[in-house]
Amino acid sequence: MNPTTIQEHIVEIVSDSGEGAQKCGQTFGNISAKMRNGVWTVEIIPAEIQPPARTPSGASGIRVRLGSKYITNVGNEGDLVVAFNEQVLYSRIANGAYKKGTIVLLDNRWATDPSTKIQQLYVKAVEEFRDHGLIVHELSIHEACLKVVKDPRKGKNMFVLGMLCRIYNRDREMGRNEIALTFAGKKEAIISSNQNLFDAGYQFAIDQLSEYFFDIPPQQGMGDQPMVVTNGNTAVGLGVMASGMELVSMYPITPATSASHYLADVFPACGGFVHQAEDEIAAIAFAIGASYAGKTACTITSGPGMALKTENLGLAVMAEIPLVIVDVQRGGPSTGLPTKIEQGDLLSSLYGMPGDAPKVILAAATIAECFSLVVLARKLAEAFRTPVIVLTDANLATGVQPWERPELTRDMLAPPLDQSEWNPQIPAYDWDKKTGLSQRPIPGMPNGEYVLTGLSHTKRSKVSYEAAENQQSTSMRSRKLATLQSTLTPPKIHGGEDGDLLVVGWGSTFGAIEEAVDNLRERGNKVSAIHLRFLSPLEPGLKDIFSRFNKVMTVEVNYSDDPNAPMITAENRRYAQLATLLRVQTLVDVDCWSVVYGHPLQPDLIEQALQGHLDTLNSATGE
Amino acid sequence: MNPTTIQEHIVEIVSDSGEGAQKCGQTFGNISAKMRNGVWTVEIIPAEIQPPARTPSGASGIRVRLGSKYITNVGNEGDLVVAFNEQVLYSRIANGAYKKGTIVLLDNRWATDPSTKIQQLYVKAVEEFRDHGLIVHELSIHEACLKVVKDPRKGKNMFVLGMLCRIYNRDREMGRNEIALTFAGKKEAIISSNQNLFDAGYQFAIDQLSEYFFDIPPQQGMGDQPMVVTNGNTAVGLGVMASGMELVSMYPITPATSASHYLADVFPACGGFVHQAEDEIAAIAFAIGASYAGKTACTITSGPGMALKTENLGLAVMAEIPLVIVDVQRGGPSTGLPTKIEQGDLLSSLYGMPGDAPKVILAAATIAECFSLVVLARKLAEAFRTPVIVLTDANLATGVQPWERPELTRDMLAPPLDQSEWNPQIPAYDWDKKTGLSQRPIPGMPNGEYVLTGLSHTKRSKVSYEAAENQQSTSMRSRKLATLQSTLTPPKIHGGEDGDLLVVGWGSTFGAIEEAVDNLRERGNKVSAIHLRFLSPLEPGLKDIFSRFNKVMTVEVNYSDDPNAPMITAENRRYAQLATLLRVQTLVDVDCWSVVYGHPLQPDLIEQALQGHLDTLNSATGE
Amino acid sequence: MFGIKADWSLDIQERYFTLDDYEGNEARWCSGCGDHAVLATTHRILRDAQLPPEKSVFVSGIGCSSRMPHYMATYGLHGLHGRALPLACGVKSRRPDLDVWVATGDGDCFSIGAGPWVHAIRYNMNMTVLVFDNQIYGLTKKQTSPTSPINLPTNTHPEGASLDMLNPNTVTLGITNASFVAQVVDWNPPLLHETLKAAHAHKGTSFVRIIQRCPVFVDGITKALQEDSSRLLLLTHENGIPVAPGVDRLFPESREHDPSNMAEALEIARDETTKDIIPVGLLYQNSDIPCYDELSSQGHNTTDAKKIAATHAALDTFAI
Amino acid sequence: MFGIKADWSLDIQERYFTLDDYEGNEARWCSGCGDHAVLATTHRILRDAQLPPEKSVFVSGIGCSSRMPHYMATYGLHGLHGRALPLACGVKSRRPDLDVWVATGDGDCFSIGAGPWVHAIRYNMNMTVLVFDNQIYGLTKKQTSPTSPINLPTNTHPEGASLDMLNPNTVTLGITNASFVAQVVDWNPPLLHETLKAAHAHKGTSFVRIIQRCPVFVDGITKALQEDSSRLLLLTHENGIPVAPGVDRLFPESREHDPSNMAEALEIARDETTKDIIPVGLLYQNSDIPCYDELSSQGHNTTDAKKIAATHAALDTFAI
Ligand SMILES: Cc1ncc(C[n+]2csc(CCOP(=O)(O)OP(=O)(O)O)c2C)c(N)n1
Ligand SMILES: Cc1ncc(C[n+]2csc(CCOP(=O)(O)OP(=O)(O)O)c2C)c(N)n1
Ligand code: SF4
Ligand code: SF4
Ligand SMILES: [Mg+2]
Ligand SMILES: [Mg+2]
Repeated sequence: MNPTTIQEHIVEIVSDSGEGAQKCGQTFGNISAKMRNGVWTVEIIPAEIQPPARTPSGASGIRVRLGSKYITNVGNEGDLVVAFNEQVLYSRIANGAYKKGTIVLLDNRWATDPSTKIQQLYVKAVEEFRDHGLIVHELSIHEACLKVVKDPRKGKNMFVLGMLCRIYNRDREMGRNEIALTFAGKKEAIISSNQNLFDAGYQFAIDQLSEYFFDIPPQQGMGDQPMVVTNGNTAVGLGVMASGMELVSMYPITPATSASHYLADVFPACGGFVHQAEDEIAAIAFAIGASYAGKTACTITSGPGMALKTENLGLAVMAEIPLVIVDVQRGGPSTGLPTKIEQGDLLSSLYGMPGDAPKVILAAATIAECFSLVVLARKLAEAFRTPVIVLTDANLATGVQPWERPELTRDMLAPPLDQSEWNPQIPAYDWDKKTGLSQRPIPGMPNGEYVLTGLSHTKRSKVSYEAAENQQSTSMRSRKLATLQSTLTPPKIHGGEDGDLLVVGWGSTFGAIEEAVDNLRERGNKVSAIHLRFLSPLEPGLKDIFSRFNKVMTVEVNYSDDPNAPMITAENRRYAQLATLLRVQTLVDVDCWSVVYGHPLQPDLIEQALQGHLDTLNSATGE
Repeated sequence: MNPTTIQEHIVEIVSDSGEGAQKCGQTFGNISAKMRNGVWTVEIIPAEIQPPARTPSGASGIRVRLGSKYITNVGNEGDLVVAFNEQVLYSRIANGAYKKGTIVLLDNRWATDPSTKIQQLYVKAVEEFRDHGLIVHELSIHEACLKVVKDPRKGKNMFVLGMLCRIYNRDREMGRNEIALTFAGKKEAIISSNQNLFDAGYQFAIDQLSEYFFDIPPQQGMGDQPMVVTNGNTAVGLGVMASGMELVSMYPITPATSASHYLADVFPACGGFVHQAEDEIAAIAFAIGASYAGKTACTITSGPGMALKTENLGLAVMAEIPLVIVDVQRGGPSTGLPTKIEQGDLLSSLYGMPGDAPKVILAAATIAECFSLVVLARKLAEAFRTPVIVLTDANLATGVQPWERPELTRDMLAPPLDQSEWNPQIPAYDWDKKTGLSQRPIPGMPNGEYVLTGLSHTKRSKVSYEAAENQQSTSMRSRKLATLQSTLTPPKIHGGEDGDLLVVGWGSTFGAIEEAVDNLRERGNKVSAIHLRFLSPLEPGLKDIFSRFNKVMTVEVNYSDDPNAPMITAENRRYAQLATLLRVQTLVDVDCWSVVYGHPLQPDLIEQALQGHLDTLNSATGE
Repeated sequence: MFGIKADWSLDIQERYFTLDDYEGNEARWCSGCGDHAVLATTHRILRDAQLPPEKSVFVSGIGCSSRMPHYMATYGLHGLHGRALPLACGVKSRRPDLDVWVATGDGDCFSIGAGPWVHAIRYNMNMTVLVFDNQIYGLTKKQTSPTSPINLPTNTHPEGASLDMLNPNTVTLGITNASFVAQVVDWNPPLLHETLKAAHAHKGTSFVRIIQRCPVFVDGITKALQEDSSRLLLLTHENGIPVAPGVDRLFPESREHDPSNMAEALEIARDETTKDIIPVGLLYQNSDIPCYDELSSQGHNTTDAKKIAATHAALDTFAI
Repeated sequence: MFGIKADWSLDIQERYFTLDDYEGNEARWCSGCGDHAVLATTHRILRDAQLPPEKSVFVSGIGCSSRMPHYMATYGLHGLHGRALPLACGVKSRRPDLDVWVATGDGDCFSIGAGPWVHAIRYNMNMTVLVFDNQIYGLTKKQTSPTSPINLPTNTHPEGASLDMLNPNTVTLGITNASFVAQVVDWNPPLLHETLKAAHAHKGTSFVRIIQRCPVFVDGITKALQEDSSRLLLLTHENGIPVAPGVDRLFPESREHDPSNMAEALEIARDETTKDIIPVGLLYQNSDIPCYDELSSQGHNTTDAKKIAATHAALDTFAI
């Protein structure tokens, strides 16, 4: 029988923590990527470190979205889920992860559990799932594994991988090889045992699930260019290495830390060092020290850490110290939702420091940009003598995607430490009046001696409280942003050049917004989207673009007042963060739709919201 | 001979530090206030603690502006200055403190100094001053003092006080009494010696300066209501006492510290305590702890301290802890200009915390408001269960003015600590869906036990990462601001209800802006002004008011890009801070004029700037 | 011990509290985590003291151990990473009637919280500070803490922690005004109970470093101690932590140590760094050191009339 | 001492440096301020060592004393209040070739900087730390500092400081990896010179607490010491700070102390708190403690080719 060709599927594997569902999904994702499918995987992580088994709150696992197109986000409801027990599905259902018709492949071992309570729970759950519209298949997965290994708790995941590879018509040999790669370095017996489980799972699916046999053709137009598969935090780590920075100074904080974990492993190979400081303040101060001494450094953190770095960030702005700050945004305010996604740090990055503290702010829209923007950030930091904040978020941090393997070039790297003689005629801040730019002496350069200070200072870095000096130095620091903006080009419009509705986004919502826009366009709506990477300075040409649409709105994962809520008026409505910025700069009545649900925005949620706005727009114009 | 009646004068006394010029000016100000003049005094403080004598950078002294009207600011150039040496005048001249025709009464002792270098410097300076248009009188002040006391370094200031009291026709007895009050507690001999110096000075002016004999009639319509004379920081301290708060938790920082110094002296008398913490982070955390325990506390700081408090401020917002934060703004960014004025912390107060952190922000426009807004802040903090930031600045902090003595009432004070039994049916955050308001249990209340947390939480303060819970709690925290706004009335318009130009201000520029507007109106311009005390939420009705003017602009002491500067375009111009806010909320093209000169805005500087905008406006409309 | 405290029985109805009255949400620490033992002991100490639950406040920072307030049925303040101590000091500052406890971790207290640690010891406010020292960052999943043993592989130091572990006791003892410094392991319930009880009874800041099991990330560290208890040195003294009969048999090594002897306390504390001999018991106690809360709470009962009068007096000095 | 260091003479023209080459802007401290003495001594030490001015970096926080970098003609980093140490550690981290000094005050280091203080001592990076301890906040005009004597009236404690002064030396000595702890007074130039010289020569973090005159705000504190030098205890030892002939006569009290003896160092340091006997000299030195900069600077000279190769290798592991 030939497989049914489908365009994409969303697959989940859900289990208790420690059962290897994540490794199963990652391997499945890698195989699919090698088969040139578009892939996005994201882990499902329980809130506790060791959650109790068989409980909704303990749901641990992975979602893999794969398709014939380039996949940029986690998608809507799942199509097929493999569950190691029934309880963990409850929380996924509560999160809206499934729809009527989602196929559930459930291990039926609990039906015959020695505990009658467990048996009852199992039976009840299966009923409820079916009532919910899920298509539940009770399968003897555990039993089948037992035929291959003694303890299926270790290994069931590879059995499931086999099942999935058959269901999605993956190359069987490639699957076996991927297992060998995954367990590289382990004993031969372990590898072959897992491969046997894989084979058994593959056969199991042929025997018992023949109705599910799909094929997802390779992504069109995707050539042979080399790809890598990573999450966003790893991409940040790779970006740090490729940029030639030598120091990451950090303090652990979720969801940023894994970038530093990764670097701690690999950074020394290119001469880099990860400094775990005693707190975030010391971490950024340490980085500033290194940058001052000529080795532009990077600090990686998240919300509460950003809050603590506020004062030092102001120093770096004032003293024009190049510095790269990666903020992996999480839910706020305060400790908030440490593992969840939010785009809540835009305004605090921009305006967080007392006084006037202009700096460059970039936001990564994709995992590949987690790499490339870090490389860019180091360059901008040095060229514009400024801290550069790179905003990513929990969605990018943990999402995994294949992306084009970057070509590494020498000009990505920091130039060698300049220790040549400085011309003492040139002041330490030899601001170019027009651009605000200047070159700077580095300790070790003879005749370049100057004293960096956070006090108001002259171009020779002498403390000065004179009105004219302060006005000038403040202008020069601001001017640099205008200069940078003058080198940028307007953002590309996704969709028509004019129309009814323009959606403006930034950060990790990129893929979901474009997907929603594409769907609406397919249904004949005149919707377009732009997505900003530069938030400070803003990309140019926005007002002009906005003028070509009846309505402009942002879609963001942060808080805005619902205009229809009690007490909220046009006068007091608090807007989403990018919308706030755009209103200041363009005076266009930029509306917004934003939520703080803590999870990545699903394309269909966006689609609904946009449809709502389109409907109002159409009824207003009498259509 | 009768004195010439004048409407107002600006008088300066300038000396080396330690010569008592400030005490002289303060006493002169007090006498004038008692004679029911409008008065504003501000100290001239050198940057160093012990600056070298006879140097421009060592200029220490005081400016007293007194008049027949209510005086709200430091004014423009001085009318008359008494200088203890010639060198200190250089820095005042450089600061634009004098004009052609300013009367300089200069101690001529340096003309006969043993050092010929000093003699030469003196002669050269007098020449330069005259070239500059100053009317210099070389007077034997030192010599005259020597006839009364052995060491005129101690006491010359009271001699000068006598001179000034005669020149401005102050009540002589009142002057002698004021000296007695100033030296209250000192030995009788000290008091009488100073009074003798005063008398000698008085006579000296009669003998040698009879051409300068002025009278400044009392402020019209000013009845007999009791007044106090203080600077803004003292007013903050008095406000803390009157509000019934019991704890100020602080860390020293200029220019905020003197408020805490004052409180350290007097607070214990009303049962209060000033805690000097180890740093600003511990200071606010300590205050949050006390507030959580039912005793709403206050923390007082300035820019760098605000930066450090960022994370804890986010906690207070998240956990809805009442708290009063007084930010005495100084020049930024970073360490900036520690003793100088700026209105640079509005946006960081509003947007400084990662995530969505709405809170109340008030700004004092006058010294009296430094008192009343602190009292209001405690009430709002408790009623709206939120931190309240009160913004003042270095200008208010050190400016001295008579203000109406407040009536103290019991309802200004915090209610007694509630330790009654809590109804356990009521959750710790029993948010009213419409208003976002809730009442809260206080430790010690039986059955009220709950755990405050900075994590996302349900109304029972249980940690929750659920989408709906986070959306709700975030909305409720935002809703409170809308609720507060609904209780406010639109700002009063100073000037006509419509016209060509509306100036919007906030904070200590109040008096200077209105003075400039009044001058322009007198010359027939259709200019009006509004001044905001509530910055978050914004006062209502702004859009409506703005619509009645051809142009709206803010005048602020913070940075904005000059629209005519190189590289600056309409698209990238960075606006002054209030202008930024108003643009977001009203979409009116609010322009701004702002500078970071570090000193209080002089009315004539504002007038010039406004005139410039009026000219453009008129030429644009073809007038 | 089981009676109602006299001053309480005056104002409120007589109440008798059981363990239930102190138990909050179900504890969500890993199984085998030492935090469970400390929690259970704390419940018992409050029950034994019959403290009304509304009068105790548990303050914490951020970390696994800082979840403790959620597991108490008292008031709680689950604050910010590193800020448990200043928050707790603030709670106590104007509310001397409240019974204040602090739960903090080795990262929370010794790394990001090092400044507050030094100064809270100086303030010596009346509170009980429990440092859950698992020698690792638990909540954020296995990063090096200041007390991680050198060479311990962690996620931030895959090749092993690079610094010798910080000795918290030598630092604490070096801080002027340190008034109660004890150390205990979580896995000996009677000794843990007696230690926390003594800490709670002490007037001033009682600093207790609890060597705590984290089987998930650093199982080996405490297992080695459990297996070779000769590395532990039990401190005995009539003024020390009472050692119940039988408990001493679990500690092959012991030493008589007078907790008023600072020089000896320092020497014993230092041996942990230089000789890997880990003291268990009361290192130092001095009950005569003034408590800052006695100062900070002065006037907390001032009447409105007096407040207004004092403010008037203050205004008078500026009257014209 | 006056020669050009061999490694420098290889790369650059032979230069001879005079005091001028190290003197920056005119110092703007008050007259009689002890900071002047420290500055002059530092100029001399650099001159004597003939260090090229461009190779030294003076890092400071905020305070009167933290203005020091402006008065040097070397590179300088006048940072933020309390952050001198992490800034300095960062400077050193990847530039082991730079000669790093830190100027900090008692407020800057022991109050807001207490966390960094504890951890910088632990890192033991190769730098010279001068704590200008005038026992008061100078720059902000007379607020209590952690080392202010109890009962000292200040602007924040008009009735007198309320806490016993913090003893910086007992804390520093209690921090694992402390490698050089000395104390000196600013008004004895030869001893100050020898102390700073020894500190500068030490490999690791040299912590020098300088008891410093602030005649403007707390004239009495140091005047009392100058008048009654019997409260000072001069520490002598062949491995200690060399005491020039004549200097010892200014110190009526002295004690032989081996700086390798930690227990004795602790005892001597504690006597400052308990007996008001203020030690002057080298309390402790251990040159065998590893320096973190040796670790943090590893690979600082890695070639571009190697960096690219390593990044490629990293990418390879994710290649599909
Ligand atoms: C300002 C800030 N920085 C970092 C974090 C992340 N964080 C949470 S807990 C923790 C360390 C936990 O270690 P420890 O204090 O030893 O407690 P444990 O979990 O081991 O009990 C860190 C780094 C945070 N929440 N806030
Ligand atoms: C974050 C921050 N808080 C407070 C201040 C204000 N401040 C400047 S210096 C100083 C204390 C100075 O005392 P110390 O460190 O002892 O130095 P000294 O002036 O006595 O040399 C303070 C509180 C500041 N600049 N930054
Ligand atoms: S990770 Fe460790 S410290 Fe945290 S709960 Fe689990 S066992 Fe306890
Ligand atoms: S105030 Fe004191 S410490 Fe500061 S410069 Fe003057 S004397 Fe020195
Ligand atoms: Mg820990
Ligand atoms: Mg000091």
